[in-house]
Amino acid sequence: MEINAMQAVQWIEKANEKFQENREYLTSLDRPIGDGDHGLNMSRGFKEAVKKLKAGNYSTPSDVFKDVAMTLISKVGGASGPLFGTAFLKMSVATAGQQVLNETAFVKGLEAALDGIKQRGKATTGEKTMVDVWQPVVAWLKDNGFATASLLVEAEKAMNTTKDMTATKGRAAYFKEKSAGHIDAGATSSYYLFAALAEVLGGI
Amino acid sequence: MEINAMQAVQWIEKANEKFQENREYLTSLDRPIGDGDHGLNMSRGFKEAVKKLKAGNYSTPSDVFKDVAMTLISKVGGASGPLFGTAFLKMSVATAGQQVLNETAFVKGLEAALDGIKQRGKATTGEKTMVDVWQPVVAWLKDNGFATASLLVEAEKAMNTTKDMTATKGRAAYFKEKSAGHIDAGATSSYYLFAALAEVLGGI
Amino acid sequence: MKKILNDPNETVEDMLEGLVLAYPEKLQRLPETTVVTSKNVPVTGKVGLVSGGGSGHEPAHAGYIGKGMLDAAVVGEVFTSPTPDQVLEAIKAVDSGKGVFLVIKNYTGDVMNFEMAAELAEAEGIKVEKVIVNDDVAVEDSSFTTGRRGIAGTVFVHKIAGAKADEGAELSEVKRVAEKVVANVRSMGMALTPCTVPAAGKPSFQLDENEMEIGIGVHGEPGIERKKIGKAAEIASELTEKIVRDREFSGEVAVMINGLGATPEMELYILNKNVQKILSEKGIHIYRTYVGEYMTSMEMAGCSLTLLQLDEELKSLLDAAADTIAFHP
Amino acid sequence: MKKILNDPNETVEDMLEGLVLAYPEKLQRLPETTVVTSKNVPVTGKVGLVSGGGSGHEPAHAGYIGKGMLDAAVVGEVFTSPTPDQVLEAIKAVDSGKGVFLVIKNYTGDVMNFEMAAELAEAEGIKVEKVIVNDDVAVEDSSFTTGRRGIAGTVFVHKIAGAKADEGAELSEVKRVAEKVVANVRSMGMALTPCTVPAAGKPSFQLDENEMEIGIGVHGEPGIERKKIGKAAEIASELTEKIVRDREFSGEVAVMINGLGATPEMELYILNKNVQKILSEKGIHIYRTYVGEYMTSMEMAGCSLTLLQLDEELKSLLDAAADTIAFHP
Ligand SMILES: Nc1ncnc2c1ncn2[C@@H]1O[C@H](COP(=O)(O)OP(=O)(O)O)[C@@H](O)[C@H]1O
Ligand SMILES: Nc1ncnc2c1ncn2[C@@H]1O[C@H](COP(=O)(O)OP(=O)(O)O)[C@@H](O)[C@H]1O
Ligand SMILES: [Mg+2]
Ligand SMILES: [Mg+2]
Ligand SMILES: [Mg+2]
Ligand SMILES: [Mg+2]
Repeated sequence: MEINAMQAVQWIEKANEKFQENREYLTSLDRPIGDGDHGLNMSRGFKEAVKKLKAGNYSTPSDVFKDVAMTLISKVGGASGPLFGTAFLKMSVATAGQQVLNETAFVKGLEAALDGIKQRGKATTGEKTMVDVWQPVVAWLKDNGFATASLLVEAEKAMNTTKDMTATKGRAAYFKEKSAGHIDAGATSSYYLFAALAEVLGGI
Repeated sequence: MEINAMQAVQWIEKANEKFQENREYLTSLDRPIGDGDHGLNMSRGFKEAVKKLKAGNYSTPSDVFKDVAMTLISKVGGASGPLFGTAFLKMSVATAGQQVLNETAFVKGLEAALDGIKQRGKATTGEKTMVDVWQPVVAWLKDNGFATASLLVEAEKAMNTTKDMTATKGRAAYFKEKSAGHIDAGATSSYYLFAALAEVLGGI
Repeated sequence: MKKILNDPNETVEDMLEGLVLAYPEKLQRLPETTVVTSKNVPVTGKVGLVSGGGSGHEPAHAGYIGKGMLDAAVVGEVFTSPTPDQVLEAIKAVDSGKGVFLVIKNYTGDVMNFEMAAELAEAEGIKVEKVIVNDDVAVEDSSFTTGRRGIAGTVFVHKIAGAKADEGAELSEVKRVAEKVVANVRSMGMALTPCTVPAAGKPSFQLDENEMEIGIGVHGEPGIERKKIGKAAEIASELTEKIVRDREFSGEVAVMINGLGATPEMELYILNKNVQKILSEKGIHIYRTYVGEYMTSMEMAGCSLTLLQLDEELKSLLDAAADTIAFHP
Repeated sequence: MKKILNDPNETVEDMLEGLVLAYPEKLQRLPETTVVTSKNVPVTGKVGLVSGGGSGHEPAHAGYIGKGMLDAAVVGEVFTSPTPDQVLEAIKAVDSGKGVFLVIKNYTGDVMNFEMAAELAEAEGIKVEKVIVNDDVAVEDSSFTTGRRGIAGTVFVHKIAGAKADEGAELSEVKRVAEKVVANVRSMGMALTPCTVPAAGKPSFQLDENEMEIGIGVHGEPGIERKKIGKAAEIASELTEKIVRDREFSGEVAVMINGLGATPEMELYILNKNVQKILSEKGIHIYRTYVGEYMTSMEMAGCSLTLLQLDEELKSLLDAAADTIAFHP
């Protein structure tokens, strides 16, 4: 597996398709234990990111990630904006200068992204947030490489673990025990992000 | 037919019963072409009037009417308060000093009441108001005497004439042609007032 | 009915108690009445200003009590004119010998009850003058009918007559400027939902999910026309056109975008954007804009638009200092 | 969804245009941003005050811009924190060299976006301090969780920090009084109906005709507990008890009865009557009461109660002059 700028762009495009398609669904996840805007936030942000990428000309994945980061940071708002924005920013920094990312390099980028999310959100696993998808998925990728079918399975499994958790970070934390029984919205959008990655890599 | 203070009190008590029973109905008449409070206004006013009369000791109908007038004026508000209040006030003045009212005297009182309503409300017949009950009923009483069964019929007939009228006075006037098709609320409460009179006189 | 109430029949009593408890340094209630006055009535050398009407329109009218506006507000049952005895108490409380001016919204009930009170006050030797506000262009004016309703434009009458009285003007002068406002102010409203009189417990009318009513009053009365909800731009155009077709506006105007109760400020500002656009296309210059809840209809969703044609005198009276709970120049 | 809108996705843009058009002499929008500032920023010799958050809480926060309160408000999408670049624009616009103070409501999103902006501003050499408001006692506080939400008590932070800044105080002093308010303010809310984010088009939750939610936030989140609608007296007692159980109040307090959007003033005053009764039974003296819509949740019906424990310093800062659209001392 290797990933170049074009594939990085495709990844974001594919992710955007998913966020547009699942705008209502993501929003509905955010309603019972949040404020009902996660689908709106993600679809707004990725739509803008794709628009931005369309206008650009990229020679490294890092440049792609940087523009995605800046767009998400400046267009999403809420909790997910700075979190996904920081993720892509750290990914950009960690992969700077490389025209093509091999598995090791890309995993380094994803690890940096995960660290960024954890730092920005002051969250760790088990708090019913997107970290509960990012952490196991990145760990799994590091150990197993980019076997795309299994990546999808792992990401979905991780997403589902958030269902029974009691939230201690984000808006869902206000519902304490009552937050259990609902899948986390940000975990789900993180799942879509990895699903889009799997699809793009599967097409290689 | 003659009416003394006790019967005047009974009239108001009987009318109060009707306003309490038909509170919702009168209010519902006031909803499509008014502000939905006529039943509330009438039931509040007559309840207070009865309370006031219970505490008093009356030797003339005129004294009864005066206390009813003052209570309605100070407890009802809206359009119906000053109108019914003025009616009873004029009735009181026109019958002052007489312990017992014969037909002629009572009709004089009712005529004075009608004049009071018309003056206060600046309305005449055909404007879809309580005047459309008071005027024909008082005229009919003058011509035919207090034949109570027919009084009821006349009052009901008069009330029903308001249905097809287009209002030009009161809140219903704001609905212009659209006010047609609804019976007027104040005409209906005037009907109840005369119906109560018929019942009290019928018991003589 | 979803309301924060104790006994639905004690709504007005409870509200009055809560109101004067909130602003003890500004407001007082005359004992055993439904009259609220400013703390320092009567003001020597000043014409007293009294308004009022049914309750359910808060902050009208008690919110406009204070220096430069009203001296007293007489509070009736929900959507029901107060009674003459209460109005009389208000008149007596605010009269400093210079006379009392009544601002009455044009509803049969209000007019009759306030006029009866004026008669009683004059019998007691108090000079009383009045103005009847009828700004609502939804209803056609005609000498044979009740005439137009008074709605949010009334607040401009309070402000301008209040400012004039505050200058120490005579009763006739206060009346003159009040009548000038009435001649120059027009309003038009619309609703998205009905409201519920607490003691009745039921909404005043029904509206489908995609419907709105145009030409609504402030008592939960149905409107003049029912239609599909339009965009803010269409609503702005409909309200504005109806107003400017009734009376020509030019030069400088004051604009009030009044929320009827449930409509969020966000939507009022959106409507304001469209209204201002239309007015500026017509070459009408906006001197002042007031966006907020000034004359409500309990929890009705919807709004009204009011335009006031200004001249130099009205501008300076509009801008004169006032110290009230709900109107801030 | 019954709203006065143009494009539901352009709600915030339309609102901002309508807002600055309404008050051109008081407010301005920084070009191509969602930042609203007072007309005279930066004010020489004064710490700049910036707040903001998602929109849908109007009059918060732009309604608190003006002398003695905020210098700028950063406006996000409906119920969504604004982005760091926008906050940065606000910081840069209000900094006169004396530093900028951020008032942030405690939501993960707001905290992260404002903190990122603060980092960017510091990188540009601007001194930035902040306070995080967490007055909502519905949510338990704990060092392991996100902590409490910030709701209507934020308005007192704006007022008091704003008054201090207006005195020409240093950034550290502004921060000290802001933290003092946060330590002394507690709120609790309840809702009778949900609200609808325009772009989502659907209510945030469902409530039966006889149900209310206790412990509601201001973003249409469901509350902590659902129960049968109680009388105003019961609601007052429930909100007050929850607050005073969290923190002892004594001596003099300020009370805010804040409407969430659809609830008429009438009902807020009724609630106020009951709240004041409870407080006076507890021997707590009410120094000031504020009844109205200060921090809303669009067209949600319901209210929140806020208590602020006062001392001499807070009293004088609370009463200091302010010239804003929505807060009048
Ligand atoms: N502190 C945090 N750390 C990591 N992720 C978080 C944190 N807070 C919230 N999230 C994630 O953000 C998601 C909510 O995002 P979104 O709804 O867009 O923002 P907001 O909560 O501001 O409305 C949650 O579902 C959760 O996955
Ligand atoms: N000018 C008038 N003259 C005679 N009757 C009137 C007039 N205006 C209104 N009414 C009567 O009053 C009734 C309405 O009374 P009510 O609902 O109690 O008062 P309001 O209209 O103030 O709410 C109408 O149905 C009508 O019969
Ligand atoms: Mg959310
Ligand atoms: Mg009526
Ligand atoms: Mg009425
Ligand atoms: Mg949000």
